[in-house]
Amino acid sequence: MLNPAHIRSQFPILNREMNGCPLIYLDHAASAQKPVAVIEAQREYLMHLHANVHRGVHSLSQQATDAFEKARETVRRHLNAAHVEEIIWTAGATDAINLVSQSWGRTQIQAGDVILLTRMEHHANIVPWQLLAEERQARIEVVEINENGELNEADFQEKLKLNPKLVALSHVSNAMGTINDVKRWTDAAQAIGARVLIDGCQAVPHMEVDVMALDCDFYVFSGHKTYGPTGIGVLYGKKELLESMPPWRGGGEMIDVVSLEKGTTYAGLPHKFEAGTPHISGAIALGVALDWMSGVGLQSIGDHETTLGAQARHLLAKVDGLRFIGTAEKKTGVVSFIVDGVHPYDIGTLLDPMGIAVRTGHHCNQPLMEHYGIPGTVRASFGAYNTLQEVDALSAGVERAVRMLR
Amino acid sequence: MLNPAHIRSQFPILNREMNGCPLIYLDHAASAQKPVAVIEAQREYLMHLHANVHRGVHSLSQQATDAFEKARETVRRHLNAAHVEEIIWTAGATDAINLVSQSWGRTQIQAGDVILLTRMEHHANIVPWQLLAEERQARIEVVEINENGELNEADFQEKLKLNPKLVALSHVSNAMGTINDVKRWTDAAQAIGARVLIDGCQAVPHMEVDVMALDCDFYVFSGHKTYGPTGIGVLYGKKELLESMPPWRGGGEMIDVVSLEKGTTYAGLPHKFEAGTPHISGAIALGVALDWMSGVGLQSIGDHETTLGAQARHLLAKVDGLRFIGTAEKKTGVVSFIVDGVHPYDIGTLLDPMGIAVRTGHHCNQPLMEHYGIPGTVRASFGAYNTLQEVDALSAGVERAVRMLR
Amino acid sequence: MSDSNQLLQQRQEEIVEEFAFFEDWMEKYEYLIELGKELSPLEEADRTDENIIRGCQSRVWLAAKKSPEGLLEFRADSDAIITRGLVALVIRALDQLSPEVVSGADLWFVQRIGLDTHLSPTRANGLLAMVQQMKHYGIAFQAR
Amino acid sequence: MSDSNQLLQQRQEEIVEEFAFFEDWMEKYEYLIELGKELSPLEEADRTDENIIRGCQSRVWLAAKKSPEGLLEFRADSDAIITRGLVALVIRALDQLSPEVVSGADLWFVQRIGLDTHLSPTRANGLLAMVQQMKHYGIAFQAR
Ligand SMILES: Cc1ncc(COP(=O)(O)O)c(C=O)c1O
Ligand SMILES: Cc1ncc(COP(=O)(O)O)c(C=O)c1O
Repeated sequence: MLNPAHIRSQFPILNREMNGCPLIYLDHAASAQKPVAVIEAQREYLMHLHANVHRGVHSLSQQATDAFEKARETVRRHLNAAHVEEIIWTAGATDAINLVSQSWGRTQIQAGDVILLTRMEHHANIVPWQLLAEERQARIEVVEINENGELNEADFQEKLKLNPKLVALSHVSNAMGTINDVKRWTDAAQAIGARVLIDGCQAVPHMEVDVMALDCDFYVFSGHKTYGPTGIGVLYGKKELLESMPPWRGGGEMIDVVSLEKGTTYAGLPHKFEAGTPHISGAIALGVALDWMSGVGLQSIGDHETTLGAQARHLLAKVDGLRFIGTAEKKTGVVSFIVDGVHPYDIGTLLDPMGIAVRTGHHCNQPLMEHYGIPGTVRASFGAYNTLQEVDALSAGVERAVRMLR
Repeated sequence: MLNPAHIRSQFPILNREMNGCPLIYLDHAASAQKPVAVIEAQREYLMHLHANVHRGVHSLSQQATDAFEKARETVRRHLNAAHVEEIIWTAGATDAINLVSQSWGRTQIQAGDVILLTRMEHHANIVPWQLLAEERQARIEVVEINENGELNEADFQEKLKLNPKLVALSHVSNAMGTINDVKRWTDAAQAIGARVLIDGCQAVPHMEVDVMALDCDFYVFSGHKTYGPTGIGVLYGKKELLESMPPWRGGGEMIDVVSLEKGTTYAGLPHKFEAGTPHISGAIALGVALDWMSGVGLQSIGDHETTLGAQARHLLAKVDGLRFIGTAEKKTGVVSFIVDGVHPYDIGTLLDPMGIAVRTGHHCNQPLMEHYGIPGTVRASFGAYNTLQEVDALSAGVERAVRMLR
Repeated sequence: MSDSNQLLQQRQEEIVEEFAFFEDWMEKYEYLIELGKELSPLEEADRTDENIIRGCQSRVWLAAKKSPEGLLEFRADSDAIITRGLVALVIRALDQLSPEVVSGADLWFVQRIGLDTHLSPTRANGLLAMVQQMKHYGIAFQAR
Repeated sequence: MSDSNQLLQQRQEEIVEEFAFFEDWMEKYEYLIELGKELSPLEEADRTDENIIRGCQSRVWLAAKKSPEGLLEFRADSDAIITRGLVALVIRALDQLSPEVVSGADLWFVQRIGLDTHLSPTRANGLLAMVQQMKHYGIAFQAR
């Protein structure tokens, strides 16, 4: 069991007042706050260890490189990847998905091929495939959802019959918190010869992820959503697959020999996909963030958030006309809702002066909003640092806001 | 005039001992050290201001967005760009050049087109164009250099007759410090209808850059080389040009409307090119870094480094068999050299236990090394925080190393 | 000073005075909600794609025409009620003024009543775009 | 314990003892430079593309064959003298041992004499790759 007071003491931002009230930060799904350990690791690196990595003869560069590569190993361990070179640093999940769509996609996707997405994907897992599909004259197909915001099983099976080359789906929906049974869908998709990319942005912050057990082809996540810094993310890919893919970005670090006359040959994994000076401090601090999570306990974090979510749903259900969007059986703590006759934006605007930070709008999920025929939702999303008192404040705040708005 | 003691006091890493000696960091061209102001700005942001930017109703998100956009304005002012939306955040210079090569390049470069580079380009300004040229069946041509490491004027004029669609050249060579007359070459290239991309990685840290005066089409630089954090860089592009270019990475933030059925429309500048959660803390801290430089004075920084470079060349010239690579009339403080019969790697290895951090090798500039027929150079590069005493130590160290190695 | 400009300044002062009564944010928002409710909705006919100003979250519709006296008449609406309240305030300030004054209007009242963050370019409510659109109308109607 | 293994341990102990004399880094490097100079260069015929191990900065060439007694014989060279010194040390440890012992060799001496950073995967000198290549030869020659 997690000790919220102890955890909160590690998040300096939670001492802030917003508009005269204590800050109640319920926007974890958009971006997590950072524990002191992560902030200090980044600072410490810049204060005492910074140098450009790889190829340096001087000790500082060696030490920076060691710390940077150690962080890669931390990610490997955290995801239980088989090989450390399967961990590619990217600028974030969006960057990682674009890497796959442009390197793997542009060599593997042909005219007429099907790429299978789901109705609940984040724009980051839609637009890169649309750009690819347009270029290659491929086709996007979409697995629909049921009224609870779960993937429609029958539809999934049906769409697999279209023989997609790729299935790209989120591990956890960011707008609704639905936890998809990615292991089962990976198996089913691979059984018909499809590659599987899992968008783990909303999973890694909340649960244990084991890519070897999932056996997926690609797995991506962003550092800033998982207690880490901004500007860093991870692409996991199976070694043979990554090896078979052409480079995407060209530049330093990713080359073997560069010749203007004889052409250029590329470095091995993971460097082939890491052109240019990497986000060294970000990688190191992300390693610290993952270790911090493991220290608290992934299971405890997940359990705690589930408790908060359940309580929030319990309390909010009493608000007249309130409807939850996303009532899947298996879900994370995320609570998304709309209130009859009230615009989500108005609720968010009124919660703000009470110090309560929620996200409102489409959550980069317009196709899902379109499906529900709503302009957006109010979304409260929880991290390890949130408390039941904050959930109470949320529900009181929403009640008050709705009263004012009606 | 710059006060080195005052400046040094702002760089905590310079208090480090390396191998029992005070650290003498002469690897600025690979990556700059960071002043406290930059480190604390990043820390402060993560401690008290972090939230995901754009579209948030809550005040924290608004405040983070304001700080993030203010940093963009700082960059605009620093480069004297006409419009703030001409400033695109990227993961670094390499990322920025790839953005141009893949967005502008893939729509504008046709089979048989010529892309003109120079012999002194960093791999980051070579490999993206090679990848593009291969895909589009275009041709790379190269402006050669004279014995001083300056662009060969006659050859440049000659190569412009090939009617390149693009001229991509560095403002300052990272391996030799040559300052190219980019204004003149931009004019000449544009006169024949070519677009011009300037790689400013080694210019922005050392001098005033005015993109409006240069009138170039694209200008790129990296944050970490200009006293800023890692993982962030900038693409400047002329507004109409950027507007005409298709998006590169797809995802959140860069869209207007996403529909799985009706297709997707894109946001305006600068967001069209900034898919996904940006490196918020990096952008903010980069703004602080540029302001820090302006505070010290760009001219003073440049003058100081030129003095250091001149003194280093003066002292090192006495080492028997030492040959400078890059003796251009106009150059920054960078000093690159080889010593007859001695491998650069050995010199670097022996300087390290003396606490002296230099870079050895090809400096991501293999075509240049090939040109000179050398495996690499020893490169000492200076920042605002270096001193004449450090230059003395360098020259004594090199003498000692060479004596040991012969 | 033109009549229109005088009116614009006067109206802004009135609004500032009204808001001076409010002790906290919630009272301000209550008042905005009230204003939003009072604003007569735009007829369906005016809720066209042409008249829409898309913020990322709330949408605003804006219709403009010139009165026989040569003044600009604005009608506007939004799907979010607080945005509607803000829309009502802006209309109250700018309605029935000369195109010249509208096109160059400095809406200083917004900052004075502490609502400037709602008009910042990073807000997702379409309000800033609405004001800009009103000024564009000001320019366009001068030209005719 | 096999003769070869005994030899390997013995040689490593010798090296460690030698290095115990050195007071600082510069002395260590002086000795490595000396070793590097003493190592007889590889003949041109062996400086083939096949035998090259490309570090990013210094290059290493490595040739191996099996002696009539079934032991592995190594010859190696580098274009950087300190790398050559390190190469010489590794050869001194591993030359003329059985393929089995080479393939499984634990070169603990490197750390004991404080040179392990030179064998780290992030070093640009090709040394780690050379050791790996030697072990591969060990495996390959067992198989025959
Ligand atoms: C001239 C030049 N161009 C491009 C780059 C690439 O910059 P980055 O590695 O930060 O992307 C560098 C630095 O390594 C450089 O010196
Ligand atoms: C499910 C999901 N996928 C992808 C993303 C994109 O991540 P980022 O913006 O960090 O690249 C997000 C977060 O916004 C997300 O929640």
